Amino acid sequence: MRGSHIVAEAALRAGCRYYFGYPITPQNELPEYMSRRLPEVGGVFVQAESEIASINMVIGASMAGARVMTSSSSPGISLKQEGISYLGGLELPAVIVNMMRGGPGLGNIAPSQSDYFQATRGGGHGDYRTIVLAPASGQELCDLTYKAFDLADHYRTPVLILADGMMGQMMEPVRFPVLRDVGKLPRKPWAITGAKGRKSHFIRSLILDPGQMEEHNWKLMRKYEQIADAEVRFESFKTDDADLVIVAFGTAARIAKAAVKRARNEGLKVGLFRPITLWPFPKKPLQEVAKRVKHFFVFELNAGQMVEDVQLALSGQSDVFFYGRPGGVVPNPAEISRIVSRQFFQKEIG
Amino acid sequence: MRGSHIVAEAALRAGCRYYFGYPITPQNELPEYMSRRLPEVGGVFVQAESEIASINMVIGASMAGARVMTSSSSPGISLKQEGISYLGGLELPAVIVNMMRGGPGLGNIAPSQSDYFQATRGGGHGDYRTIVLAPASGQELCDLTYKAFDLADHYRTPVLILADGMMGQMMEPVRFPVLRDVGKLPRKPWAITGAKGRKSHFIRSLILDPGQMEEHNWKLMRKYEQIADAEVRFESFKTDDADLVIVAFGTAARIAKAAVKRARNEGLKVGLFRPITLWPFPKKPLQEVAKRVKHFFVFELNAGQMVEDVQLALSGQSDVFFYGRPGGVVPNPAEISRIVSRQFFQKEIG
Amino acid sequence: MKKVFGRPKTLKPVPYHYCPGCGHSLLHRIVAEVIEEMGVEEIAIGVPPAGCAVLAYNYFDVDMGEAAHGRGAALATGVKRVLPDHLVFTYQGDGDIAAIGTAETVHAANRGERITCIFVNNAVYGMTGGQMAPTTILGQTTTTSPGGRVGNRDGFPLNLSEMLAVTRGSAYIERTSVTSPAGIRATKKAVRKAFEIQLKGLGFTLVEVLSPCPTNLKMSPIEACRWVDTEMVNYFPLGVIKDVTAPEEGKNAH
Amino acid sequence: MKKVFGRPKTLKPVPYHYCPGCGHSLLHRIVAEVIEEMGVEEIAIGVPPAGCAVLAYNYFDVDMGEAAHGRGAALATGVKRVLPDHLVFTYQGDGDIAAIGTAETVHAANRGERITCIFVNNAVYGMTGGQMAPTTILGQTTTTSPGGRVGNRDGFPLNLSEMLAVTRGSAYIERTSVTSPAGIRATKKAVRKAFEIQLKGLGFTLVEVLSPCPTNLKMSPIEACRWVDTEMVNYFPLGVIKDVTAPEEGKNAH
Amino acid sequence: MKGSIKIDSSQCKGCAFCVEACPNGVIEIGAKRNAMGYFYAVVKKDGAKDGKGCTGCTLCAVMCPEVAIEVYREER
Amino acid sequence: MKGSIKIDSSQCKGCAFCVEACPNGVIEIGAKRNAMGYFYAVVKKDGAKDGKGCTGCTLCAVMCPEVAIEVYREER
Amino acid sequence: MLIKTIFAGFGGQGVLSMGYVLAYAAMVEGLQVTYLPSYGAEVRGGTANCTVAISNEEIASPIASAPDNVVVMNNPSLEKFQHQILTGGVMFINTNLVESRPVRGDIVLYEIPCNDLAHDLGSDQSANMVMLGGFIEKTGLVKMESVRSAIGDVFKEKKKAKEMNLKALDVGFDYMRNNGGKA
Amino acid sequence: MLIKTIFAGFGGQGVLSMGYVLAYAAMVEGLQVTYLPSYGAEVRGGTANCTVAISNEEIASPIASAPDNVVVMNNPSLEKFQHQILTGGVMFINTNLVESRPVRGDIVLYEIPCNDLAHDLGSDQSANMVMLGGFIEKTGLVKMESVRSAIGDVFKEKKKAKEMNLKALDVGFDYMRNNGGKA
Ligand SMILES: Cc1ncc(C[n+]2csc(CCOP(=O)(O)OP(=O)(O)O)c2C)c(N)n1
Ligand SMILES: Cc1ncc(C[n+]2csc(CCOP(=O)(O)OP(=O)(O)O)c2C)c(N)n1
Ligand code: SF4
Ligand code: SF4
Ligand code: SF4
Ligand code: SF4
Repeated sequence: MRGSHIVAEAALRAGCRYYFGYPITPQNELPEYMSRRLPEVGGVFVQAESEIASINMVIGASMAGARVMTSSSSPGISLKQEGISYLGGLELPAVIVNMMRGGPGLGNIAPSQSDYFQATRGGGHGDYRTIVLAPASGQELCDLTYKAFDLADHYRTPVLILADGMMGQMMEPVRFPVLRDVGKLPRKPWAITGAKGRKSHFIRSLILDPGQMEEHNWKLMRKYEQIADAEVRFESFKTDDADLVIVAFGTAARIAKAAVKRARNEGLKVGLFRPITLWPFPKKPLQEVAKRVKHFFVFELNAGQMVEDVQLALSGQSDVFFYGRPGGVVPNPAEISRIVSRQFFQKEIG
Repeated sequence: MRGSHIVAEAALRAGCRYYFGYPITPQNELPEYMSRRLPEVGGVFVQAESEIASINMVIGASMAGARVMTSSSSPGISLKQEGISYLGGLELPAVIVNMMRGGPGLGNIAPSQSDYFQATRGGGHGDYRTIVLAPASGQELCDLTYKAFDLADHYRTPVLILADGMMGQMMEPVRFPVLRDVGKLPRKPWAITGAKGRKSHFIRSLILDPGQMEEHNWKLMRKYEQIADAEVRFESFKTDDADLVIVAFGTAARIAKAAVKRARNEGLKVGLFRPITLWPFPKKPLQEVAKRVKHFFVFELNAGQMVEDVQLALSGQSDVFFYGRPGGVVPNPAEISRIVSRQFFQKEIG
Repeated sequence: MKKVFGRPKTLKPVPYHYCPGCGHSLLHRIVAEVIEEMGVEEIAIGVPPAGCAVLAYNYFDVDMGEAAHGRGAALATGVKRVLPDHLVFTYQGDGDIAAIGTAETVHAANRGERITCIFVNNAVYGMTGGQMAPTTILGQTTTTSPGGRVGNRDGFPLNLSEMLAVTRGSAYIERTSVTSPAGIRATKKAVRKAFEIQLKGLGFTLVEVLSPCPTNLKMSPIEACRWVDTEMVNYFPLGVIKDVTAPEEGKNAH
Repeated sequence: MKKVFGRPKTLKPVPYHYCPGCGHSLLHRIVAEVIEEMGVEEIAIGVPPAGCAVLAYNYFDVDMGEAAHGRGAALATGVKRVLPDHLVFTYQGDGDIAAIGTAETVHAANRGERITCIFVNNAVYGMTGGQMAPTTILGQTTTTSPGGRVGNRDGFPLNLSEMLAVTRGSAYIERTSVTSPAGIRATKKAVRKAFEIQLKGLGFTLVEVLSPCPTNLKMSPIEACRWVDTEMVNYFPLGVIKDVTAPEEGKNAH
Repeated sequence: MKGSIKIDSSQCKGCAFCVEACPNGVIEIGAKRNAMGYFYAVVKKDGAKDGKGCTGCTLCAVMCPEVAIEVYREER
Repeated sequence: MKGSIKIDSSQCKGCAFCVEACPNGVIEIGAKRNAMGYFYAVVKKDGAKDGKGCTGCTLCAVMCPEVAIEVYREER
Repeated sequence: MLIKTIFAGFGGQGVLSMGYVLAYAAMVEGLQVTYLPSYGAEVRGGTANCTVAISNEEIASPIASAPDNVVVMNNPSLEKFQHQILTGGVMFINTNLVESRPVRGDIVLYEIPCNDLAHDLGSDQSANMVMLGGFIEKTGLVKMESVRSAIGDVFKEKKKAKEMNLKALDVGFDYMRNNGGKA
Repeated sequence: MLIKTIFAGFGGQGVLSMGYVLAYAAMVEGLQVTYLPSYGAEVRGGTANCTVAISNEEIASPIASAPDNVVVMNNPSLEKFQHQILTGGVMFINTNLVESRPVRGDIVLYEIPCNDLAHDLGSDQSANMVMLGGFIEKTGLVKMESVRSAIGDVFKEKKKAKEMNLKALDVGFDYMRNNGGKA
C-alpha cells in the first residue's frame, strides 16, 4: 500500500469517519482513498471548495464530537493556519496531514521538510502548539496516524502528521491495527450535539477579558507541558558508542540511517537520533545522548530548521553541524556518509 | 496622531500608493486613513473581500512595480501566510503590518505579542524569511515604516511591521520624514509592466526541477545572510554596567524601560536590550552584551517565544529567565521591576 | 389578564450588548421564537459569526459553536454531516457571509447542504466600526468609503441571495426586513419555512434580513429603519427569491 | 503558395506540455492570436493559474505573473490598479476559478474590475490527476467521486458564469467551446470582445470555454470533444450570458 | 379589547420603536436615564391622546429589540 | 482552390482532430511514432478519397492543438 | 513629572475627544504625551475610556494602572476606576449621571453637573467639554490657552462644533472656579 | 541483498504497473520492499518512472540514485538513466520504441521488442508485462509464481486484463529465454 493509502486506512481504523479536504499533489491518493472507503463504512467524504473550507468543516465536525481528518501539502497547509489556530484555541481534537513539498510559493512537488518551523512553532497566530508526528516508514505512517486520533481526543488538541511526497507515494508492506468500534470511543461531553437532557452549551475562542484570555493561555501552556512530559517519542540508533550522532527525521532519517550503516562499515562510530515527535521535541533524550557525544550532525531536507531545536536542547554543550538540501533533492546515503567522514577527518573525531 | 495613522502616513511619504486590506480590529484606523488619503495623492485604496484577496492584490501590485502595503491583525495575518510565502518565493517587495491581538483563535483585541514565532519563523510553508521590524514608539512606527519600503525594494523581500493594538491606538507626537517623489524611486526592471521595448518576461515561484529549486532556495538563503549581516537593529539601554539585562521588544520594551529606571532608582544595576529587528535577530550584539552580563530576563506579552532566540544567541553561556503575560494583560512597570528585584534577591545578583 | 407577549424561553434572560435599535436584537428574538414554537431546542445547533453577533451564544439557549470570520457555512457543514438529523443554522452579518465567506456560502448552497443561514444585512461592518460592506449601497458613506461608495472603484452592492439562487443546491431563499411589525412577521415566517425545509432535507436555505445599524449609519434607530425601507430596498428588493416547494412558476422569482 | 495559417508570433515556438487533444493548447493559440491581431502585445499582462496551465508563461510571449491557486482575479486586480491602461487577463481552470477562487472572482466581477478572466472549464481537476471539479457533471466519475457525482452530497455542477452575471460590475460574460472549428471561431470572437470591453473600461469580462480533458475523462481526444458537446452543454449552455453593450433586451441573457 | 404592558426600564435602550409602533400612542420616552444611561420608555401618565389606551395589540413588544415589554390582555 | 499543408511531425501528438476536421479526408494518423512516442498525423499518400485534395481551408490547422500544421493556399 | 489621567463614560459621551483635546493641548505646549483610547467597536454598548499621559520626559507606558486623575461620566466608570486611582489622586464626577460616590476616602473629589450646564448652553453634546473646562481649572495640567488652540485644530472643519466646545469649556472652567466643585 | 530497479517510459506505457507488480511479487515472497513512483500529474506529458527496492533487511531509502537495473521503454528514459546505472548494472530495452543505445560499455544490455510481441498477442497495452516477463527471466529477482499471483491480486477485478497480462508475462519470459535478448 502506498503511504497516502496507509494513512487513510489507519485513520479509518482509528475510528475516523469524516474527511474534509481539497486536492493538492502529492497527497491526492489520500482523499481519493477516503472518497471510496468512507461511504463503505458509513462515513462521510467531502471534497471542499478550498483548504480553508476544509479546515473549518473539520472544526465543525470536531465540535460535533466526531473523529475527523484533513490532509494537504505545504501551500494548502499555509491556508489552514487560521483554522489550526482556532482548533488550538478552541481545544478541539483533529488530525491534519501535511505531505510536504518544496517551497516557498508554488515551489514543486518533490519531497521536502521545509515546513518544520510552521508545524512546530505554530504558523498561525497566538500561543498554541500542535503535536507533530514525523513518521519515517510505512508502518510508522500507520501506527502514528492511528495513535494521532487518540492523542488528539485525549488532549483535545490538533495533531499534525508531518510527512512528505516520498513518504506519501512510497509503498511498503504494513500490518494494520484493529478496527476501532466507533460506538465505543470515549464520550465527549463538551461536544455540541443538541441540548437534549442537559443544559445548552457553547464552544468559542473569543475571550474578551484579557485576564481570562491569559488564564486560558496558561491553561493551554500547562496542557502543552503535560504533553511535553508524556508524549515525547524518538528513535536512538547506535548512539551508545557513537563519536558523532546524526539528528534527522522522516525521509531524511531513512537516508541518514543507511549512511550510519555505511559509516560503521568504514569503521566510523556514527549513530542516529531520530525525533518522532517534532513537537514536543525530544529535548531530554537528546541531552542524554549529548552526555556521551560531543559531535552532532543535523541533516534536513530544508535550509536549516530543526537544527534550532537541536541547538536549543544542547545549548552550546556540543558542537552542531548542519547539512541541508532544500528544494526537493533527496540525496543518497553515500552523500551523507561522505560528509560524515569529512567531519571525522576535519574535526579529528574518534 | 495615533499609531495606525502614523504608519499610514509614513507609508505614503515613503512612496506607497497602493493599499489593499480588510478590516479587523485593532488596526482599522490604518485602512480608514488610507481610504481618505490615498486618492488625494493619486493612489489607490481597495477594501478587498478578505485578507487572502488583499495579500494577492499586493502580490499583483508588487509585480507591477509599485510600492504597496497591506495591514491586518493576528487572525487575518494567519490567512495571509500562503501569500507571504509566495512573496518570499517570488522575491517581491511588500510591506505588511500586523497589529497583534490576543490569540489563538478569535481571542481578543488587547495588545499581545504572540505572533512572534509566526513572524520570525515564517508561518507559511517553505524556507523563506521576512524582515520583521518591531517599533516601540510613535516616532519609530513612522521611521521603521518609512524604512521598510526601502528595505523591501532593496532586498526584494516582504517586510513585516510587528506592532500591537496599543501601539496602533496610542497617540504620540511624531516628526515625519520628507515625501518621496514616486517618480524618482529606483526602477524595477524585473517588474511586469508590458513587454514594450524589451522581451517579455515572467515572474513565478513554480520551479519544477528540484535542483533548480534548491539553487533558488540557497540563493534566498544567501540573501537572508546578507540581510542578517547588514540590517540588524537594536537598542541597548544602560547595559554597560548592568548585572541583569531585560530583553524585550515593542510594547513590552516600553514597560521594561520604565522598570529599568525604577530598578536603577532602587540601586539595582539593570539594563534593557531591545531588538528592533526581530528577524534578523540581533544575535551578535546580544552576545556582546553577554560577555559582560550573566543574567538575562526576557519579558514578552506571550507565553514565551522570543526567549528561544535569546537562548539560541546565548547558547547556555548566560542564565535566561522568562516572564510572560499572554492574552492581552499589559502589566505595569512596577510589576516588572518587582520581579526584577526578586531575581536579584533569589540569584544573589550584584 | 393573560400574558400575550413575553420573552421566549430559548432566549436566555440576559441583556443584549447590542446598540439601541439594533436589528440583531430583534432577529435574535425572532429566531428564538421560531425554535421554541417548532419545539426544536434539543436538536438546534447555532453557529455565530465574527461580527456584532459574535456573542450570540450568550443569548440563544441552544448548543452553539463559534465560527471564524466568514466560515459559518463550512463549520455548519461539518456539524451537519456528523449530525444529519439536527437543525443547524448559521447567523452571519453581510461582511461575514458575503465578503470573506463568499466561497464557503456559495459552495454550501451548491452542495445543497441542509443548513439554514440567517444573513443579517445591515449594509455595513458593525463590529469593526462602520467600514464598507459588500452590501453598502452606492453613495453611502462609511469609514472606508469616506466620499460615498463608488461601484466601479469600491464594488457595487452585492446581491448574494440572488447569486445563491443560481446554484442548483439552494432550496429556499427569501429576503425580509425587521423594520416594522409586518417585516418582523414576514421574517419569522421565512425563518420557520427555512427551518422546515431544512428538516425535510430539501437543500440549502437562507433568509436575508435587512436590518438597521443606527450606530454606524449615524442615525436614530427610527431613521435607520426608514433608511432601510426607502434606500436599501432599492438594491435589495424584499420577497421570496427561490423556493423549490412553490408551484412551478414561483420557484425562482428572479 | 501563400501561408494562410501559422503560429501566431505571441505564442513562443515551444512545444506544449499538455496532453494530446487538450483544450488548453487550442485556447492558448486563440488568445495569442487575438493579442496579435489587436496589436496589444506590449500592454498585455497575463496571469496564469495553478492548474495544468501553470506553465502558460512558457508559451505566451507577453509579460506574465503567476498567481497562487485561485487568486488570479485578486492578483490581476493588483496589477490593473497599478497599470490601468494595460490589458490584464487571467487564465484559470474550473477548480482554480470556481472552487478555491470563488470569492476572488465574484468580488473582482462585483467591483467591475477591468480585467478579463479566461475560464477553462474542463469539468475536472486536470493537473492534480482527475479529481472532481465544481463543474463536474452529475453522474460523472472522477477520482474523488468514484461512484459518479451526486448533487446533494458532492455538490451540483456550478454555473459560475451565470452567478457572476448577477453582479452589477460584470460587463460581458460568454460561454463557448473549443471542440469544433465553429466553437473555436466563437471563442476567438468572445475573447476579442472581452478584451475590447476591458480596454473601453466598461467592467469585468469573462469568457468561459468548455474544453476537453481527454486524459482525465479517460477518452480519446475526439470522444472527449463529443462528450463536451453532448453532455457538458446540458449543464453549461453555450452563448452570451451578459453583455452590457448589447441592445437592452440582450443585456442579461439569463 | 383591554390590555396593558409592562416595560422593564432597566433593559430599555430608548430606541423609541415601541413609541412609533403603538397605534394608540400609549408610550413615550421618559426624561429619566436608567443605569445603562438611556432615557427609557414609559407608559404615558395621561393615557393616549384619544383616550383609547392600550388594547394589548402587542405591536410595541413585537418591535422592542430588547424584549423589554411584556403584554397582557383581558381574557374574554 | 488549391492548397497544401505542412504537418510538423515532431510536434504532433496524434489527437486526430485534424483528421476529423478535414472536409476532404486528406489527413490520417500514420503508423510511425515520433520522438515523443506519438503516432503522428500525415497527409495521405494517395490523396483524399474523392481525389479533391487539400483546398487550403485551414480547418485542420484551426483544430490542431499543437499548432503543428501550416496551411498554404494558391494565390489567385 | 508624569501625570496620567483616565477619562471614562458611555460610548456616546465624548470621553475620547475629551482626552484627545487634552493630549493635543499638551503637545501644543511641547510636552511628551501619549493618548491611548480603549478601542474595539468589537463589542458594542460598553463603556469607553481613554488614558492620557503627560510628562516632560519619555513616557514608558501609555497605560495607567494607577492613574493620577480619573474623570467619570457615568456610574459603571465610577465602579470600575475608583479602585485604581492613586492615593491622593483626583476624581471628577459628572453629577448628572453619576449617582453613587466612591467609597475611598483617600482621594480628592470634584463634582460638576456637566449635562445641565451643557443643556443650558443649548448644546447637549458639549457636556464633555464642560467637564474638560472644570478639569483644567482644578488640575492646571495645561494652560487654557493651549486647550483652546487644541479645540481650534481638532474641530477646524466643524465650525459650529468648535464654537460650542469653546463656550462649553469656559462654562466648565468658570463653574469650577466659582462653585469650587469640591464634594 | 539490496536490489534497486527503475522502470521508465512514457505516461501511458504502464511502467508504474510494471514496478508495482514486481514490488507486490516481492512482498508475496516476504521480502522487504519499497515502491516509489514518480508522482505528480502536476505536469502533464512528461515521462513516468518508478523505483522498486527489494531487500531482505530494512530499506533505508526508496530512491535509487545508482540503480542495479533499469528498464527503458522509450528514448528519453534511455538518455536520462544510462548515466545513473551502476557499473555492471543491467539495462532492459524495448527495441520497438528505443532506437539509440547507451554509450556506456560497463553495463549489461537486454533487448526485447515488447510492442511487437504484445501486438501479436492482440493486446497492445500489454507491452509492459511482456517486458516484465523478460526482466524476471534475466534477473530472477522474484519467482514467476510470485509475479503471477501478484498479477492475480492487482488485477483481480479486471478479469480480461488479468488474463492478457499473464499471457504477456509468459510471452516475454519465453522470448528472453529463447532469444537470449542480449544486445
Ligand atoms: C479573519 C478575520 N478577519 C477580520 C476580522 C474582523 N471582523 C470581525 S467582524 C467583521 C465584520 C463585521 O461585519 P458584518 O459581518 O457585516 O457583521 P455586523 O458586525 O455588521 O453584524 C470583521 C471584519 C476577524 N475577526 N477575522
Ligand atoms: C493552495 C493550493 N491548493 C491546491 C493546489 C493544487 N492544485 C493545483 S492545480 C489544482 C486544480 C487544477 O484544476 P483546474 O483548476 O480545473 O485546472 P486544470 O488543471 O483542469 O486545467 C489544484 C487543486 C495548489 N497548487 N495550491
Ligand atoms: S454596531 Fe450596528 S450592528 Fe452592531 S450592535 Fe450596534 S447597531 Fe447593531
Ligand atoms: S490533464 Fe487534461 S487539462 Fe491537463 S493537460 Fe492533460 S488533457 Fe489538458
Ligand atoms: S422598543 Fe423596547 S428598547 Fe426601544 S424604547 Fe421601547 S421599550 Fe425601550
Ligand atoms: S490536430 Fe495537430 S496534434 Fe492533432 S493529430 Fe493533427 S497534426 Fe497532430
